Amino acid sequence: MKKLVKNNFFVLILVLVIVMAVMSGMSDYFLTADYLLNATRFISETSMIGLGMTLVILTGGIDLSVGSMMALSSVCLGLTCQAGIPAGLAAAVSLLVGIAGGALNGYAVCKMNLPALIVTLATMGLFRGIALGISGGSAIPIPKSLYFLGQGSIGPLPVQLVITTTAYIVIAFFIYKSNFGIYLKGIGYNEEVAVFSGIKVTWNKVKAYMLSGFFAAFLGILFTCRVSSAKADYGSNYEMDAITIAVFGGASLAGGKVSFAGSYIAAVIIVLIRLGLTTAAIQTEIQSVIIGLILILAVAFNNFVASKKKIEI
Amino acid sequence: MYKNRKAIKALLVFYVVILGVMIVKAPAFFSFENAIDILLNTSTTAIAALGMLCVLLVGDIDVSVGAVLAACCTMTGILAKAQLPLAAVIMGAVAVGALLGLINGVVVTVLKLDAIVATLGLLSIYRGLLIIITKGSWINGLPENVLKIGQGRWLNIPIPVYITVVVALIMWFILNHTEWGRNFYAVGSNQDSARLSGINVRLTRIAAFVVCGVLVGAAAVIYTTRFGGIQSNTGKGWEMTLISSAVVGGASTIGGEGDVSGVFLGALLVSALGTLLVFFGVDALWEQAVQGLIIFISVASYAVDFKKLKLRLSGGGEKE
Amino acid sequence: MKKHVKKVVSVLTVAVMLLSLAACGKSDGGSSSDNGGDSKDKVKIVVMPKVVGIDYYNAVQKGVDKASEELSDVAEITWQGPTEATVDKQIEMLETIIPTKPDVICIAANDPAAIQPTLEKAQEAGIKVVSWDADANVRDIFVNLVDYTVFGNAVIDSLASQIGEEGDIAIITTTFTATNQVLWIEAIEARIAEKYPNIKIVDTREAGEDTQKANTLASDLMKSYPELKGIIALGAPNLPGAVNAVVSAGKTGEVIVAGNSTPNTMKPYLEDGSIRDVQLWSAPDHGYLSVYTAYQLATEGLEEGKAFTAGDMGEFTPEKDEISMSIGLPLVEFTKDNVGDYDF
Amino acid sequence: MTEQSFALKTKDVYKSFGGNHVLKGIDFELYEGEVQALLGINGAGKSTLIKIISGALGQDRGEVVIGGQTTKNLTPSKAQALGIATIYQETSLYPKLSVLENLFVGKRMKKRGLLDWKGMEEVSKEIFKRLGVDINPYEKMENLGKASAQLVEIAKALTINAKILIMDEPTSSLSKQETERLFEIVRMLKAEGTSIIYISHRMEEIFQITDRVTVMRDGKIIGTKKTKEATTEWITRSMLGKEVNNSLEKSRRHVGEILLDVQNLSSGNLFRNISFQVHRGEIVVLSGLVGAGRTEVMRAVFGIDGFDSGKIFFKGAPVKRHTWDVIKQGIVMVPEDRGRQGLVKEISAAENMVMAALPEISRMGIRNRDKEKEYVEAQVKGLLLNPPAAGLDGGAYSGGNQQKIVIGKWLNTHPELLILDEPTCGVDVGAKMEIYKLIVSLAEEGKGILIVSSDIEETEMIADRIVIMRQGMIAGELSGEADKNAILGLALAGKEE
Repeated sequence: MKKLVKNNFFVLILVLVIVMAVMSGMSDYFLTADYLLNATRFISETSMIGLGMTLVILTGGIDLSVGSMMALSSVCLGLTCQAGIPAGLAAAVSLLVGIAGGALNGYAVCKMNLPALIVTLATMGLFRGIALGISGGSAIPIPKSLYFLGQGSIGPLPVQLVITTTAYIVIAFFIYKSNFGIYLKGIGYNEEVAVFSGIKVTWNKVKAYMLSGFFAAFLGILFTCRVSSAKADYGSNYEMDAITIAVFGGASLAGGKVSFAGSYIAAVIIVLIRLGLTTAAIQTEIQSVIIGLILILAVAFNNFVASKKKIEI
Repeated sequence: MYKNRKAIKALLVFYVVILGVMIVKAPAFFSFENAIDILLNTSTTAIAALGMLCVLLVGDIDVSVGAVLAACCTMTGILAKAQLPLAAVIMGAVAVGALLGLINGVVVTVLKLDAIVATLGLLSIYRGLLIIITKGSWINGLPENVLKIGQGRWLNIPIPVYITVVVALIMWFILNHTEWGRNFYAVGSNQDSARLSGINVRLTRIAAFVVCGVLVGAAAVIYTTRFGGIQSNTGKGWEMTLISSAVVGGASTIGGEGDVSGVFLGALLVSALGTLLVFFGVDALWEQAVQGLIIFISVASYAVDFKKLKLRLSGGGEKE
Repeated sequence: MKKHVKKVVSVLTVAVMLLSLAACGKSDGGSSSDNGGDSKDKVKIVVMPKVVGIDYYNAVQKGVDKASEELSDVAEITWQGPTEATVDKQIEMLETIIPTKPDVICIAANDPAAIQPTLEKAQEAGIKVVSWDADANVRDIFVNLVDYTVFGNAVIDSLASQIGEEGDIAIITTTFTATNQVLWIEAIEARIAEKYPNIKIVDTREAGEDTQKANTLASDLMKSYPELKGIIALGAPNLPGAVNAVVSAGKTGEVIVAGNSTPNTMKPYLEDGSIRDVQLWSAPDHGYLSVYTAYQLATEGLEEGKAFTAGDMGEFTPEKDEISMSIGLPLVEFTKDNVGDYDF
Repeated sequence: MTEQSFALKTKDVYKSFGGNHVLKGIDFELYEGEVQALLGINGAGKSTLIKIISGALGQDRGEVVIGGQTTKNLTPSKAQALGIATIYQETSLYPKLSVLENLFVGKRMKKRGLLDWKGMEEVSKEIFKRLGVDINPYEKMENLGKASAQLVEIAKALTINAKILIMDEPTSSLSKQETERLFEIVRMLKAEGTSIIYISHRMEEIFQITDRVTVMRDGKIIGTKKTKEATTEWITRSMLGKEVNNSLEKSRRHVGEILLDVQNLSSGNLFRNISFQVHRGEIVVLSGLVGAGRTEVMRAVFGIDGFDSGKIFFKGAPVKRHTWDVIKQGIVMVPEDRGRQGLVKEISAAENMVMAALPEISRMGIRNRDKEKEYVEAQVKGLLLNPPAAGLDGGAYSGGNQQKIVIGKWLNTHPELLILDEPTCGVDVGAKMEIYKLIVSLAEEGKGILIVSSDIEETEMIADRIVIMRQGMIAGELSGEADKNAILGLALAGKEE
C-alpha cells in the first residue's frame, strides 16, 4: 500500500473522486448503477489498450501500432469466422496474429536496434493496411456465439470488466512477483547494466512487445464482439489514448517507472470524463479541449510531485 | 558538421531500386510533368518536415503539427477573405504558427513534460478550440491574388517548388552556419553539457518549436492557396507523415542527428509513395499496407551495416 | 503534512478549472434550446451526425437548428456527434446517452451492423430510433438522403452524358470502409453493367476526406491512364481536389469530373465551367426533415402510407422498406444557374 | 609568496542541498600561474566547489572573486568569459557531433556573423598538434574511444585561452604516455601564466605536477601545503581524518587448479592470439595501457561481445556464448563503467543485488522475497555496506559503496571466477583499501580473481601474477613480485627494462 501511495495513486484517486462529483453534478444519470456498469465496458476496453502500452513503456519503448493491431485482430476474427472456423479457434488465431505482430515490433526494436517510435510508426501503417487489404474495407459479421464476450455479463458485471481487471491484476501481480518484472524495470532504467547482469535483454523486451500485441489483439476481439462485426477502421488513435493513460497513471516515457494501478485508474478517469461530458450534452470539441488540459495538468502535477520527492530524500 | 551519410546512402539505394522498377513497369512515370507534380505535392510536407527536423534535433517531438496546420490554414483563409495584401496574409499565417509553436515549446520546457505527451494534449486542445472558433465551417472562395502562390507558375515550374527550395536552402544555412542552428544539434546531443557550455537550453528548445510552427505556417499558406479552400479538419494524422519523412531521411528521434538533404529526400519518398503505387498499379485496397511496408523497410535498412555489406560483397570472409 | 496540503490544493485547482470549463461548455454547447419551461414535458430528441466539425454537417445543423427553434416550446433537441467518423466513438456516445432516456435518437450510423446492438438496447429502453443520412439495421424509420441507387445513377448518368457513354473512368472515394461510399460505388457499377457497356472503371482509390490527396490522386490517375475520360470523385472535400487537378493539367473538357460536394465549395468551379453539375441534396432540409420526423414519431406516431407535415417542407409519406419504413429527400443537381440559391 | 596575485579566491562559501550542508565556509585561494591539487574523498565537497567556481551551481553564501573581480550570479557562460575552463570527470561531450563541433560548442568562431568552420578547423588542428595527438576533427565523437574523448575534452579547454583551468581526474582513462604528454601541456600552460586546479586520486601525479596541495574533508578545507613540504601520510591523514594501513596480506592464499583457460583468442583488429590462465585462489592482473584491448578480451570472455577464433575453457569445459550461461558456469564481471554498466541507479540496492541471482533465488520465475532478503542481508553485512541498509536507490550510495553493491550482486550468484574491470576507478582512498581487502579475502576463499587495472601501484600491491597486454596482444607475463619498471616496460615497449 505504501508503494501505491508513492506512485501518485492517492492523487489519482482524489482526481477520480472529484471527477465523479463534478459529473454527477452535471447530470442526474451519472451516479446510477446502470450508467456506471455500462461505462465499465468502455473503461475496460480503454484500460486494456493501456495495459500493453504500460508494459512497453516499462522497458523504455513505445508501441504506436496498438490501434492498428486491434483492427487487424478484429478483421482476422471476422474472416476466420466467415471461413467457417469455430469461434474459439478463430479467436485464438487473432491472438496469435497479435503476438506475431508484437514479435515483429520487438524484433525490429531489439535485434535491429531501431528506435521503437519509428518501428511502431511504420508497423502502425502496415498493420492497418493489411487489415484493410484482407477485409476489403467492409464490415464482416461475426457469429452470435461470440456476442457474449462483448455484450454479456458475468453476474451483474460486464464481461470486459471481468477480463480486463483480471488481466491487470495478473500482469501487475506478475510484474511484482516475478523475475520478468524486475528484469523489465532494470532494462527500462539501464539496459546496459541489464546486459552485464546476464539478463536476456532482447528476449524480455520482445516479450513485452508481444504482450502489447496480445492485449491489442484481445481488445480487438472484445470490441468486435461488442459491436458484432469486424472492420478495418477500428481503434484509430487508440495509441494516443494508451500513451495518455500510461503517462497519466504515472509512467515515465524514459522507461523503468510505471504504475499498473495508476494506469487503470487513469483509464477510469479519462473515460468517465468523456462519457460524463457526453451525457451532459457537452459538445465533443469542448470535450477534447478539456481532456487535453487535464492530460497536461495532470502530468505536470505528477512531475511536480515527483521532483519535490527527489529533493526531500 | 558530421553528416549522417548512412541514412542518405540507404535512401539513395532505395531510390535507385524504386526508379529501376518503375522504368521497367511504368515508363510513363518518367515525364517532366510528373516530376514537377511530385515536387509540387512534396512541397508542403517537405517544408513542414524541416520544421519537425528542428524539434527532433533538440531531442523533442511535436505531434500537434496537424492542428497547427489547420489553425494556420484557417488564418490564411480569414485574412485572404478580408482582402488583405498577400504579405499580410503570409505574415498572419506564419505568426499563428509561431505563436502555437511558442506555446508548445513553453509548455514542454517550463512544465518539464515529455514532448510527446505535452503536444498530444495540446493537439487535442488546438483541434477543439479551432472547431469552436470556426464552428467547423469551411472557408471557400479565396481571392485571386493569394491563389497565385499555390497555383501560379514561373518558367513552367510551380511557385511552391521555388518556395520549397528557398526554405530548404535557408534551413540548410541556419542549421550549418549559424550559432542557433548548431545549438539545436548540441542540445539534442547532450543537454547537460550544452547547459555547461553556456547554451540556454530552454530557449533553444523553445526556438526549435517556434521554427517548426513558422515552417508549418509557411506550408499552410501553400496548402490553402493550392485549392482555395480550407476544411477545419485539415491535417489530421499529418504528424505521422512529417515524423516519417524526417525519420526516413535519417533524423534521430532522440536528438542531435539529421540534416536538410536527408529530410528532403525522406519527404520526397513519403509523399511520392502514393503516386508510385498508382503508377505501379498496386491494388488500392493494399495501398496502405504497401506504404507501411516500404517505410518499414526503408527504416530497417539503416540497421544494415554498409561497411560489412561491402566487405561481404567484395570477396568477404576476410575475418576468418 | 505540508506536502499533502499542497497536493490537495493543486488537485482542487485542477478540479475548479475543469468545472468552470465544463460549465461554460454547457452554456454555449449545442443547439439545445433550454429557454425556460419544464423540460420534462418536452419531447427530447438527440440528433447524431457521423462526425462533427466538418462543413457538410454544419449545413445539416442549420436545418436542425431551424426546426429546433420552431419546435422550441414542445421539444428539446440536442445535436451531438463524435469528432472522428468512426462507429466505435458513435457507439460510446450513444451508450452514454441512452441512460438519459431521450424520446428519440436520430442517428447517421457510421456502420449499420456495428451499431445494431446499441440501437436494440435503445429500443428496449423505450427510445424510438430514427436513422438518417446513413441507414442502420435497427430503426423505426429511415429519413434517407436520396436513395443510394438513385444517387449513384445520377452521378454516372451525368458523367456518361458528358463523355459520350464510352471510355475509361476512375473513381476517387473517401474510404473503402464508409458504407454510403460502398453503396454508391455498387450502384455506379451496376448502372454501368446495365446501361453503359462501353464505359470501364479502370481504378478505384481512396483519398480519405483530403483535398490534397484527391488532387494528387486525380493527377496521378490521368498520367497513369492517359486514355482516361472521366473521374468520379465522391466525398465533399475530394471533388474540388479532382477538379483542380484536371484544370491545372489543362485537361478541362478532355477529362470530365463528376461527383458530390457542397455548393459553396463548388461554386467557383461551376461558374467557370470546369465542372458541369454537382449531385447532392439540400443538407439543411435533411436536418430539418429528420427533426420533424422524429417529433412526429414521438408524439403522434408514424404509419406507412399515412402522410405527415414536416414544417414548411410540406407533406411526406412513409413507405415500407425491408426493415421498417422510410422517407426520402429529392435529389438536387447544382449547376452554375442554381448554385447561388444555396448557402452551405 | 605574499606578493603573488590571486587568480581566484573564494570567501566563506556555503552551499547546502535540502538541509544537507555540503560546503561549510570555504576560503580557497589560487595563485596566478600555479598548479594546485585539490584533494578529498568522495563527498568531501570538491565537485560542488568546482561547480560553483565554474558557474554550474550558485552558492548560498560567500563570494567568488575571479581575477580580482567579485562575481555575481555566475553562470557557465559568464565563467567562461572570465577565462574559466573546466574538464569534467564524466565526459561532457556530444556523442553525435563531430570532434570539431565538440571543441567549439558555446564559443564558436564567427566571421561576418556566420560560423567560420575553416577557422575552427585550423585552430583545432593547431591544438591537436600542440597536444601531439592525431585526431580527425571531422570524426563523429561516438566513434572515438574513451582516451581520445578525454583528449578532446582537454583540447576543448584549450580552445578558449583559459586563465583558470580546472581538471577533474583528467588522467583517469589516459595511458602513461598520454599522461606524460598531458603533464607537458600542463607545465606549458603554467609557464604561460595559466592557473590550474588539479583533482586526482593518484598520489604519484600530485607529487609530479602540482605546486601546492589543498585537502578538503566534510565540506571544509583541512589544510594547504606546498607540495614539496607535503607527505603522503599528511595527505591521506587529512583526507580521511585517520591513519590508513596500506599493507596487504598476500601470503595466506593457496593457489589451486586452473579455472579459466583462454587459448589463442582473436577478434578482428581488437585483439589477437590471447592466451592466459587464472587459477583457483589466485589474483591475476591484466595490465597494460588504456586501449591495449584488455576490456575487449574480458567482454568476449563474459559473452557480451563475440570473437572470431580461439577457445575459452572454464574448469575444463568450453565457456558458453551467452552472458546468462557464462554466469551460470560461475564467471561474473564487474564492469568498468559503474554508472552505465554496473549499477541501476534508480532501483534499490537490494534489487540491484538480486538482479543477477534471480534464476537461483526464484522458483519457476516467481520471486521469493524472503530468500532475497537473506541474500541481500548477507552481502550488506559481508561487504560492510555504508549506510548498512539496502533500501536506498543505488545512486544514493557513494562511489565505493556502489562498487560494493555491484560486487554484492555477483557474490549472490556464487561465482568461482570474478572479473573486475578497473575496480577502484573513481573510488576514494579509504574505500579503495576496503575493496582490495575484499578482493583478497575472496581469493582466500578459493575464488579466481581477474583484474583489469591501469593503476601500477594497485597492480603491484594486489597481483599474484601480472599478464601484460600491448596493442591487442599479450606482451608478457610477470610474477606478483615484479617491479613497476618491468610492468611499464612490457606495457610500453613490449620488453622488460
